[in-house]
Parts: sequence; structure tokens; C-alpha cells
Amino acid sequence: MDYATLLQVLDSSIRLATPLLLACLAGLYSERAGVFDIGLEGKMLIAAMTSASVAAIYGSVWLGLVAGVLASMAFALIHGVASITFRGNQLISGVALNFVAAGITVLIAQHLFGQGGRTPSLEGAARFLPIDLPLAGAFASVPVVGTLYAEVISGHSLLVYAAALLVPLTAFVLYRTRYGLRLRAVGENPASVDTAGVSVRNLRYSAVLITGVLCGLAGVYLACALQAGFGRDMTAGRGYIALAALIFAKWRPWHALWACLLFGFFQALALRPDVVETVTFMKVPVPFLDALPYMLTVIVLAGLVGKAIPPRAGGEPYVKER
Amino acid sequence: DPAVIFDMGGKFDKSFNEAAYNGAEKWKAETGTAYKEFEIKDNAQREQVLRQFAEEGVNPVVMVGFMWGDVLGKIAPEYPDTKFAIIDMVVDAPNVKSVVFNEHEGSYLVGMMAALASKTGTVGFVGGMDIPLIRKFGCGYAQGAKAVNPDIKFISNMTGTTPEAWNDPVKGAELTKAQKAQGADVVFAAAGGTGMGVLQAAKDEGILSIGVDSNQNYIQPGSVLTSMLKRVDNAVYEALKEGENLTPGINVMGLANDGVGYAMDEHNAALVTPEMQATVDEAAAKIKSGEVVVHDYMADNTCPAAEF
Amino acid sequence: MADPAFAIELKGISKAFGPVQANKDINIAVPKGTIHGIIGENGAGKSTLMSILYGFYKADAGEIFINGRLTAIPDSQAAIRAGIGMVFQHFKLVQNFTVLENIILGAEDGPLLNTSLAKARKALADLSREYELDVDPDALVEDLSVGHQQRVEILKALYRQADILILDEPTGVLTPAEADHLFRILRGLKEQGKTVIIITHKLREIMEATDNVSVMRRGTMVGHVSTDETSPEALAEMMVGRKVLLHVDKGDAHAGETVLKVEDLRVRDDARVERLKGVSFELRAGEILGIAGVAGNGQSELLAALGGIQRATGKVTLKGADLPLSGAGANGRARRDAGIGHIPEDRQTLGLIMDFTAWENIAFGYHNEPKYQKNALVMDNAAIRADTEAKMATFDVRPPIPTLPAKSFSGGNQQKIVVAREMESDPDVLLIGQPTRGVDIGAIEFIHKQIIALRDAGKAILLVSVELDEIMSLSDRIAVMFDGRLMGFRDPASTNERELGLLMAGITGEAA
Amino acid sequence: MTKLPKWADLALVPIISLVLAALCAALVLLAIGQDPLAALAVMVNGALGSASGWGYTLYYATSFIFTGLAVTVAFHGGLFNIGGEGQALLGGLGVALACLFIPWPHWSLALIGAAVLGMAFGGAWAAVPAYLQAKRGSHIVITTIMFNYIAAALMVYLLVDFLRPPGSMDPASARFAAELSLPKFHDMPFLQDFLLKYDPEGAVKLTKDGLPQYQRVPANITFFIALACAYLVWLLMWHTRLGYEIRAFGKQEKAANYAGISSFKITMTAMMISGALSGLMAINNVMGQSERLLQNSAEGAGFIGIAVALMGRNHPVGVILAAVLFGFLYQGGAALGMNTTIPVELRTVLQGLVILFTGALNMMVAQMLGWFFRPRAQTRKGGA
Ligand SMILES: Nc1ncnc2c1ncn2[C@@H]1O[C@H](COP(=O)(O)OP(=O)(O)OP(=O)(O)O)[C@@H](O)[C@H]1O
Ligand SMILES: Nc1ncnc2c1ncn2[C@@H]1O[C@H](COP(=O)(O)OP(=O)(O)OP(=O)(O)O)[C@@H](O)[C@H]1O
Ligand SMILES: [Mg+2]
Ligand SMILES: [Mg+2]
Repeated sequence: MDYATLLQVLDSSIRLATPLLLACLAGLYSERAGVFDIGLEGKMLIAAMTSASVAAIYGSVWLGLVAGVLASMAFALIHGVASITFRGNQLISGVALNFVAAGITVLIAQHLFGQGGRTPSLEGAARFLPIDLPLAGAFASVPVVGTLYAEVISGHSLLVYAAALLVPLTAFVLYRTRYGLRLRAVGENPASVDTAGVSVRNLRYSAVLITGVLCGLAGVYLACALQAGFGRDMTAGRGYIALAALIFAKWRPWHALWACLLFGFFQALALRPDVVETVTFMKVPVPFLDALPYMLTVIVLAGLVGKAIPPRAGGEPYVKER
Repeated sequence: DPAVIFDMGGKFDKSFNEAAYNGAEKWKAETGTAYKEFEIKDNAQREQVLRQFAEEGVNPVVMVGFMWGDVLGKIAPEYPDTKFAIIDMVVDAPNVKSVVFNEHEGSYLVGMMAALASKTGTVGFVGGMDIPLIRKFGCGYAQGAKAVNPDIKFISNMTGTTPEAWNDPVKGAELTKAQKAQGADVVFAAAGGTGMGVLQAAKDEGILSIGVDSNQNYIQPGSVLTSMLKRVDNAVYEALKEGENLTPGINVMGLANDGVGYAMDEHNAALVTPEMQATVDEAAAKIKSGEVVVHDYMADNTCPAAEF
Repeated sequence: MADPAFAIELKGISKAFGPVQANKDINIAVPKGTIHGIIGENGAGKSTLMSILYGFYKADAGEIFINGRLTAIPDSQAAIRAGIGMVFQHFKLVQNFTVLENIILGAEDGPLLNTSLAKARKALADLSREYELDVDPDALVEDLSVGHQQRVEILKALYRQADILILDEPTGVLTPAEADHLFRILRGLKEQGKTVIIITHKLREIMEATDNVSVMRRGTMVGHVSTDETSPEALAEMMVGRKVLLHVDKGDAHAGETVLKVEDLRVRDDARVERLKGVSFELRAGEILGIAGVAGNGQSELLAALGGIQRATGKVTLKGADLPLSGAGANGRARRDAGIGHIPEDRQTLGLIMDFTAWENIAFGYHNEPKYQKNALVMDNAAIRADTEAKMATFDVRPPIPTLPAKSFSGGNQQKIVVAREMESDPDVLLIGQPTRGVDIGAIEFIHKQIIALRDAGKAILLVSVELDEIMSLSDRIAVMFDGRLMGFRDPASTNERELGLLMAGITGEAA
Repeated sequence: MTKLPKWADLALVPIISLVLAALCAALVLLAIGQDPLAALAVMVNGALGSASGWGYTLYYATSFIFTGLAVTVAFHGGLFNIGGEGQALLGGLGVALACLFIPWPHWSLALIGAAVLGMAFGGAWAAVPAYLQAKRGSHIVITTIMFNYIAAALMVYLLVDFLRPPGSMDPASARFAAELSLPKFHDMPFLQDFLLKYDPEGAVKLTKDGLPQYQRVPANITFFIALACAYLVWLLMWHTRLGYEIRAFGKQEKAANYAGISSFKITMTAMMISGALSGLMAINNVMGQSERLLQNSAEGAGFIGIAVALMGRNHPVGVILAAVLFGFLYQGGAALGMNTTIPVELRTVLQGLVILFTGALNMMVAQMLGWFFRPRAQTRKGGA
């Protein structure tokens, strides 16, 4: 594989890692607060559909972004009501919302546009376009480093850079702020937060809503940046892979970045059977490549992570009185 | 009443199924008669919908897509009084009309067009599901390109091996970007809904794309060089027009009977010079006359111009 | 109405958990600057009452006066504002946080942690010095001993400038020496004008440390007395509602042959920390060997290893045959087959399946017994139900309804189900952990009698309990466990609480 | 919270959950400009209104009974098996291999052979996530989801590269031998009388040979096997030692060791039984209906099993009822697609809503009911 091809694959990896990263960070907030969320997938999907629809109708990607995030937050709120207020089973609530999202997105898109559950292609201001980072043009001629900067780092849409910035931001919030301290505590031992006079419910709702916002961004990115419009089931299991990445990262922000880049890289490879073939010197069946990110997930969960201990109170509703 | 049944991509795939839909709509507009329609969602429905339409007395039943072949082969003999038309597949039964296309001929023409437009000397092909039918497209395309420029580099990728490959725009876009990185500056998408991603990525990357089945020039105006037309619309229209008197047997639609072709309109007028058009039209005439024979991949599962 | 001389005055407090009326119309007044004791049997509602005062639970009815002012305490934040601090029976600490982080949680100074941490570090140093509460502010709580974790809880309250400190059974996890240290601290707090409320089961502590005592029974307040004017016997009578025999009637032991021989038994926990550091003893037929000790010194591991539910190393022989300590043969079922019964310390997570019915629980662990099978494939549920009815009658389980789920029984009756199951299985050796924890006094007498009867029937019994009284009155021999080791054997007739207390603190006779 | 009487908990809560789910779906329909009542009419008519509608409803229900039971068994063991879909796909492979490569003398023998292989393949596919959960602590929910994707890819690979007959473009195997075709309802005495075809005058339609004509439906003999499986699962869970151990383990994992229940053994067996039940589904759809192995043969039945199990309160009787309900939703949804402009995705929405209300918001429903069942005395002073 020559350097140019490598750059191309890396470029593609970053594009594909971004929705994973956003979803993974989304899951991080919720799970750190003790609310498991297997419904990242559904939230991304509803956000993708909503943002693409609004962007298509009003021609503004920013309106689409707001709408997509709000839609995702609405789903997050339902999950919150089910798992925080009504102490329902968090796994089941997540699975259910994934179903609802898978169906309702198609119903609405079909109703709005009559194109078989797709939105029209987004163009111009209805879409996030790649932006060139400063000096990308100037560096492009510098061998190795310059081309890396110009080809791989530069030229992505705004949301890619936003996702990247969210990593240090999340690390800061989690480890250096009052909110982060309480968030981590409520996921470990909600009673400690409660007896310290802080509302467990409010904390968890806030975390679940942040999850909604970030999943929303992931969905918006899929529909309005990576692609130009919504198509049915366009998330294609990314929500689950993001969860696996979260476990791989042991619920830590920086590790989440590396995990998502790794998964993104494997997804990019799955798109390039030709590259895999030249590197491995054999014809790898395409289904195998398609399954690669999922197999990697299993391998990571089974072996590589070591013991990944989730936040101790995770998955359990906080029950004071039985 | 007649009925039209679409395959999994749905009637708004902007490509194959949509062409069928357009043909049916044209017939409806002309005759003022309604037709029944159905979009398949799971495989158990195939038998169900055929039976139900046949029982209801729908005639003829027109279905698009090779995936219908197996079920139709089983059902057609059970309803000898109902006429069926199937597109893209041959089903041998006395009450079935099978319409197939010479996609390799149309692809040959757009292949020439691609080679003529290419500045890099590299053209790309993004197929949908990896089946002989799609290789037939690719092989015709490669032959056309080589006819213009024997040294041209031909890159081909298939999206997948399942029907999902018809509807994976993300992968379509990534494959296009990869092909561009390998030098391609014209990419032909023969991939149903996946083609949307190809056309989009080509536009984003500033290269040319070629649409398929329907006229897709309008989708990314100024970036779609042309579209390989496969007149599924005509086939459906004809079948509906024949109505209950549908003539059974195999109907091959090629260049000679306007079954395939390439699209010119205001959206790609600026991209295609009169000289290019003349060259392609000349080749078309030769194919029609039999002077040039384009190899059909499905005839022997080999391709003289490309490897898949 | 309320008297400002009282730091706390509760009027008409009621609280129900579903069908359980935990507090019924409770009144209590605590004068400022005193140490006030609350006693009562398990489940009397002490913790509930204090949790209401701390805003952890909301009362169904009643009023709270702090320093004479009617104060609404909807949540713990309000309680903290009112100057109340509480150390719960089960600590409310975040295990993987540092001490400092635990201290500031909920009492941060601003949105960023840096300043809060710096301020807390300084304040903590002052507090530690002032009250002799030494802890490393940067240690992770999970690495601290229970005693140190308790200090963190106290510091947490003091950092929040609590004037009123509530401690819920603070000495259950402490050695006598640590307990003495705690009471010194509490007296210091009192001298500074702070008010302390302490819940405990230990009448000795009440007599030594408190100014006044309130006694609760079954959700009601029985009465208040000044400590000077009462005695342990009087308090016990108030607690239970009748005269209590504080000792058990039993005849002499007729110890027979050695049934169980344990040599150099060692257990490591999941974190590879050695929790049992080479324990050896012999247990003979017809005797009760009591293991005393502060919770957390390896008693759990000893029972778990012998009961087959924890991997161990060493050598254990039962009537001459080796017992596997790890691998396939080390599980509860294999032990039962070999003749070892086990009443686990924690009936709710180990001994019973709380969602199962009583009859399903009677078969728990014995579900493979031939008498419970109809044929090779199908179990004989009717037979199990009949058996359950019989056992419920013998052990006076109330209500005697086999189809009721275990969780619907009270703690004492849950315990009777476990005891019935394990005793009636006629084991050669019975491992008993905390047989009367959470059990009311009537049931305690009954269970004690059963244990004695079993001994007299020639069974070998290993009894683990944190209640020294229980150990002293039931055992034929006593061993004290400290830090994963047995500190030598004592004869109950010739030892006393003081000696055992020292052993529990790891101090052997010679050194004391 | 007031404790509900048992009948209310078992019957009323699911029914109210269902009604709430339906109301939400109705809102969705209104929002997209459709008439919910008309839609309901089409669904009822399409799924129950005709003999063939029933035939399809019961065909789908058969699949859902299997997957619902599969989820139920695992759920009792405290394991949330979302991998029914993949296990059913693999089961399909087993069934197809049995039917394609073994020359069975009679369909009944083939059915036994196919069932065994289907169960073996489905069980084996569930065994891997079970092993990883038991030995490595990998979260079974995520691994089973991953195994669904991997199963789908594996099936594509095998179908395209090995099982696809030469010259075919379908990613599907060859047709099974005609003799292996399972008896359908229209082939069975008595049952077929419900499937007679009538001409407009109301007389029975006859074939050229003068025999009555029947509606052809995909519901087949497997339906009865599914019912038998429900009985066996009931027997297993509540009358055998293994079932006892599975339930005990599922309720209180920590206590299992105390009773000598091996967590490894239970995790493995519960998951493998679960996988085997999912795999067994393939005798319905692969052998009974399509009579060849198609790509994506399970078509979501594995996921619907989750809803069916939740709705059926993880009891075989409930599972059967819920499976019929979902069979109705499925066939009714197809009727919507055929007769209205409402997309079939409505049934996915309904499914999700049913799972949400029965599985996650059940406390809400129970709480609502609690107000009604509150003892009178308490209601009076409730205001205080
Ligand atoms: N969170 C809760 N939910 C339901 N019931 C509870 C809860 N907490 C306590 N109870 C019940 O209320 C009653 C009083 O319990 P409480 O903990 O106040 O007793 P206690 O006097 O502190 O006993 P102990 O000496 O065992 O600590 C008991 O019957 C108990 O089972
Ligand atoms: N060396 C230690 N390091 C860290 N924590 C300890 C240590 N010793 C005891 N603990 C704490 O004490 C708790 C109880 O320990 P253990 O299970 O051994 O108790 P036990 O004596 O058997 O009594 P009980 O079952 O009544 O708690 C542990 O969970 C742990 O938090
Ligand atoms: Mg208490
Ligand atoms: Mg312990």
C-alpha cells in the first residue's frame, strides 16, 4: 500500500470514526451517570432523519442541526422517563426506542417527501461542506507531514472538528468540574450523591439529555455531512459499535477517541477490498470485510479490554424505597 | 386491472424501480386507468402478493427485478389464466413475458463517453450487488472505454453481495473517493440507490459521474456526465399497454429497439461536446448494424476488457 | 411551641414502606449539647427515623423542629443547611474516589474543582488535627479499612459544619479499641456544643457514652430515659416488651470424634488480597465452636470456603475424607452431598431467592434430592410443597403459606426458612453465619434452642457471629478471628468480654 | 405503590400497555395524515378477515412462538438474548444443509433431521456469546447483537460462494426437493375445510378434476411443533431441575454457587436452548415456506421474539398469545402495504412501542392501575 492510499484510507477512517466518536461520547455521559443506553442507534437515526428533512425543507443545515438535536433529545427524554422516573429496564427501553426510531423515521420521511423513506439530496447551504484548515493548501506540497495535514486532517466538515474538540472538553468536564465529579459519583454510588444533598434524578436526566445532544450531532453528521440526506437505517449499527468502543475505552474520553479511530479505520478498510487484497496478498471475501468491525468488537470485548468494569451503579434504577 | 410490483429498493430509488414506476405512471396518464402496486418488504410476501393479485383477478401482473424469478416460476403455472411480466429475468412459462436488456450495449456507449471525458486516463465503475448482471454492465463499460483509449486504466468495485448493496450510499461515496484517489475522474455507478452516494461524492470531489437506469443527469447537474438508460419504463409501459393480451416469451431490449441508450439533456449539455456525441452515436450505429459486437458477460461469464 | 433548648424535636413522625409501617407517630426531643442514644431491635425503625431527619426519606406525616424552629426537610440538602450530618449504617461513599473527592461531593465551592479541592485539603488538615481523625486525603476510599471509611464519613459531616451529628450503628464494624476512640471523639464534639445522636445495639455503649436514651419497638417510640436513671436490664425490657433472659439454657457438651479437620486454610479475594491467612482447627461431633471477631476479618471467607462457594487452598478433611477446595467439587451442592449444611451470613443474597416462593426456597440447594423428584426428568413440586408445610409448622414460620414469595416474609421468618431447610437436612456439620442477624428476640430464643438441640443430637457446629453475647452463650469453645487468622481458642467459662475484645483488636493476652 | 391483584398484573397490565402502544401509533398515523381507524380496519381485515389472512397470521405467529420462547428461556436465566435473529439465520443454514444434502426418504424424517440440525446450528451460534459472557464477562447484549451482523455476513458468504446454484443471481440456495415440502394447512384434513375457495355465487370452487380448491397458505405443520415447544418450555422451566436452576440463577446469580449451581453451565445451557429454539424457527420459514435458503431468511423474527417474550410476560402461554398478536400485526401490516399508502414500517413502530410500554414502562402502567386498586380507606385520606 503506497502512502497516498494510506492517506486516503486514513481520511476515510476519520470520516467514519466521527459518528462513532460522537455516539461514544454520548454514551459516556449517560453510562457514567449510571444509565445504560443501548438506544444510541435510535437517537442517531431520528436525528439524521429530522435534520435532513428540516435541512431539505428550509435549505439550512443549521436549522436541520437544531431540529435533529431536539429530536434526539426527545428520544433521550423518553429513555430518561422510562429508566429514571419509572425505573424501567434500561436495556429494554433502549431496544424499544431503536425499533421505534427505525420505523418512524421511514414513516415521516415518506410522508414528507414521498420518496420511499428517503429525503431529497441536500445541496449547498443545506449541508455541512468540507472546510479547509488554515494553510492546508500551502502544506500540501510538503512531503509526508504536509500531505498528511492537507489530505487527512484538513478538509472535513465542521462536525468532525467539533467531535474532536469534544474529547478534551469531555475530559475536562468529567475530571475537573463539579458537574463531572457529581456525574461520576452518581454512576458509582447514587446514594452518596443523594445523601450529599444533590438530586440523583436531576443529575441523571441532565446526563441523559447530554447524551441526546451528542447522539443528535452524530445523526446530523451522518445525514448532513457524511451523506447528503437521510436513507432508511442509515446508521447501520453504528450505535452498537459506539457502545463497544465505549467499553473498550473503559468509559474514558481520550480512550474513546482512540477506540473510535480504530473502529473507523476498520470500517474504512471494509470499504476498500482492493487495499486489503494488496496488503494481505489474498482475496478476502467482501462479507468478511463487512463483518470485520463487528468481529473486532467481539474480540475487543472478549479479550483485549481486560476487565472493563462499568460504573458500579450502571443499569440499576436508583431505588430508595421498595 | 393490472398491477406493478416493485422490488426491495422501492419505487423511489431514482434508478431501476423508479424507471418502472415512471413507465406505469405514463400508462396511467395516457389511459386514465389505475393500476395496483406493491413494494416488497420481506420474502414471505413474494408468494403472497402474487397469489393475492392473481386471485383478485388482476391481469397482467408486472414485476421488476430478477429476485422475482424463482417465485414466479412456481406460481405462474398455478394461475394459467393470469398473465405475468417479469423484468430482468427469464421465466419459462406459457403465461409469462420475460423482458431482458442488453445492458452491455448501453454501458459500452457510456464507457466511450467516459474515456472521451477523462483527463487522467482512468475511469471507475461502482457496481451494486456483485452478480453477473452487474458485471455485464461493467464489462460493457470497460469495452467502450478501451475502444476509445486502449491504454485506459479501469477500476472496478462492487458494493456488496446482497440486495443491501443496492442501497448503501455511504459505501458508494467512499468507493468513489477511493477511485478518485486512484486517479479516476469519471465513475459509472450501476448500483441502484448506492449510486446516490457515488454521484454525490463525485460532485464533492469535483469529478464526473455517470448515472444508471433512469436519466439521473438532474441529480447533480453539471457533474453527471450522462446516464446509461435502461428503458425499464418502456418495458413496463408496453406490458401494461398489451394488457391481458400480453405476449408471452422472451423480449430482448437493446440498442436496436431503443431498450438501452444514454441520456442527453440540459443538465449535461455543457459536459458533452458535439464531437464526443458524434463519436458515441457513430458507435451506436455500428452496434445496431451488427458491425460492432459488444461482448455480453453473461454469455460466458468472462470479460475480455476487464477483470472482476 | 417548641423549646429552643432542644436541638431537635420530632413530632408525630410516621412513615410506611408499602405495607410496612416503619415509624408510627414518633415523638422525640434531643437537648442541645448532649449525646443521645437510640436503641431498639432490628427493624424497629431507628434508621428510618434518622433518615427522615436527614431528608433521605420523606415522612408521611409529622413535623421537625431544629433549634426550636419548624423546619421542612424535603431533601438532604435541606438537612445539611440545617446543620445536620449523618453517618449511615452502610456508608455512602464513592469507592473509587479519593477521600478528598468524597468530602467535597455536594459541597463544592464553585463549578471548577481545583479551588474546592485546595480549600477542602486545608480544612481537612485542620479537622483531622482537631479531632484526631487521621486519614490520607489522597487515598482511594476502596483501599481504606472500614474504620477509616467511617472517619471519612464523620469528616464529611464536619466539613459541612454539622452541629448535629447522627451516627447509625457506628461501632458494629469497629474493634473495641476503635470504638473507644470514636467515643472520645464524640465527647470532644459534645464539649464543643455539638449534639450527637447515636444508634446502637450495645447496651454497654449506651450506658457509657450517652446522656439520654430513647427506646423504639416495632415502629413506635416506647419511651425516653435519662441514662443515669436506668440499667441494661431495664432497657432490654423496654426494647422487647417483656423480661428477657439474657443467657441461654444449655447442658454440657458431649464432644465426640473429630468430624471436620481444617489445616492451613487460605483464601484470596478477587483482587488477590489474602483474606484468610492459614486457619487450622478441628471440629468435633456434639460441640459448638464459636468464631468471634469484628466483621471483615475473614469470617465470611472461612464460611464461604468451607461451604464450597469460595476457592481456597489448604487441607480440609471431613470424617477422614479430603474435601476439594477448588474446581468442580467445590460448590454448595457437593458440600451438601458430603454432609455439610450451611446457614449463610447473608440470607437475602445467598440463602434465599427472594422472588421464589417459600416452597421453591425450601428446595434451594436440595433440588436434586431424590425425594423431590417425580421421575428422572420431572420434579415433584407437590412433594416439595408438602415438605415445606411440614417444615413451616416445625419452625413456626409465619404465615405458614408455602406459595408466598420469600420477599413477603419478615426478616426473622426468612431466617427461619433457611434455618429449617439446613437443619432438617440432617447434616453432619453445620456452618452457621450470623444466625440471628435481623431477627427479633423471640425468634432468637427459638433459633438458639434449635442450635443447642442439634448439638445435643451429636452434630458438629461452627458458629460465626459478630454478637459477642451470642458467641459466649452458645459456644463450647471460642476462637477469635483477627486479620484472617485465629487468635487462639478460649473456654467460654474462663474468658470474658474484655479478653475477647482485646483479641478481636489483635492484641494477645500477653501483650495486654 | 399499591400491590396489584395477580390477575390485574398478568392480564390488565399487558392489555393496557398494548392499548397505550396502539394509541401512540394512532397519533403517529394522525401526524402523517392517515386515518388510524381505517388503518386498523385494513389490518383486521387483511389479517383475520379471510381464510388466507389467517393462514399468514398463523405462519408468522409460528416463527414468533419459537423466537419468543427463545428469548423467554434466556431471560429466565438473567440473559438478554438479542441474538435470536442471527441464531435463526444459522438455524436456517442447518435446515437447508439437511434438506439439500441428505436424500431423505420422506418429509417427516427430513423434518426431524432438519429440526435437529437447525437447533444444533442455532444453539452453537448462541454458545459463543454465552461462553464469552461466562468466561470473559463480555456483555451478552452487545455480543449477541454483533453476532447478528456476523451471522448475516456469514450467510451471504456461504450463499453467494457455495450454496447458490450456478447461473442464479439470487443470493439463495437451490430449491429443496419437492418431496420434502411440509404439509400446509390446506393439505391437512379438517383444517383445509376452513380454506375452501368459493366462487361469487357461494359455491365451492372445483378443480378440473372436480376436487375442491383450497386457499394456499404458508402456515404449516410447524405450527403444532411450536405449540409443543411451548409446552416443553413450560415443563422445562417450572418442572425440571434444569429449569429450576436457570430461574434461580436468573433471579439471583450470587446465590447460585451456594446451591451448587454452576454459573458457567447455566449460562451455556440457557443460551444454547435459547439459540436452539431460535434455530428451530427455520423449519417454519425455510423448510415450511420458502423451501430454499434465502439471504436474510429470518426477516426480523428474532427481534420480534423480544417483544413477544416481554408482552407474554416470559410465560409460554403468554408467548403464544403474543405471537399470534404479532402475527396479526405482521400480516395486517402487509395488508396496509398492499391496500393503503401507509408504509409497512408502521409495524416496526408498533413493535417498538409494544416493547417500550410492556417492557420498560410497565411500572408506569402498574402505578396508574395502582390508583384504581388502592384500598378504599387509603383513598379517603389520600389527600393528606
Ligand atoms: N428502603 C426501604 N424500603 C422498604 N422497607 C424498608 C426500607 N428501609 C427500611 N424498611 C423497613 O422498615 C422497617 C424499619 O427499618 P429500619 O432500617 O428503620 O430499622 P432499624 O431499626 O434501623 O433496624 P436495624 O437495627 O436492623 O438497623 C423494617 O421492617 C424494614 O424492613
Ligand atoms: N484488608 C482490607 N482491605 C480493604 N478492605 C477491607 C479489608 N479488610 C476488610 N475490608 C472491608 O470489609 C468488608 C467486609 O469484609 P469480609 O467480607 O471479610 O467481612 P466478614 O468478617 O466476613 O464479616 P461480614 O460478612 O459481616 O461483613 C470488605 O468488603 C471490605 O470492604
Ligand atoms: Mg438500622
Ligand atoms: Mg463479609
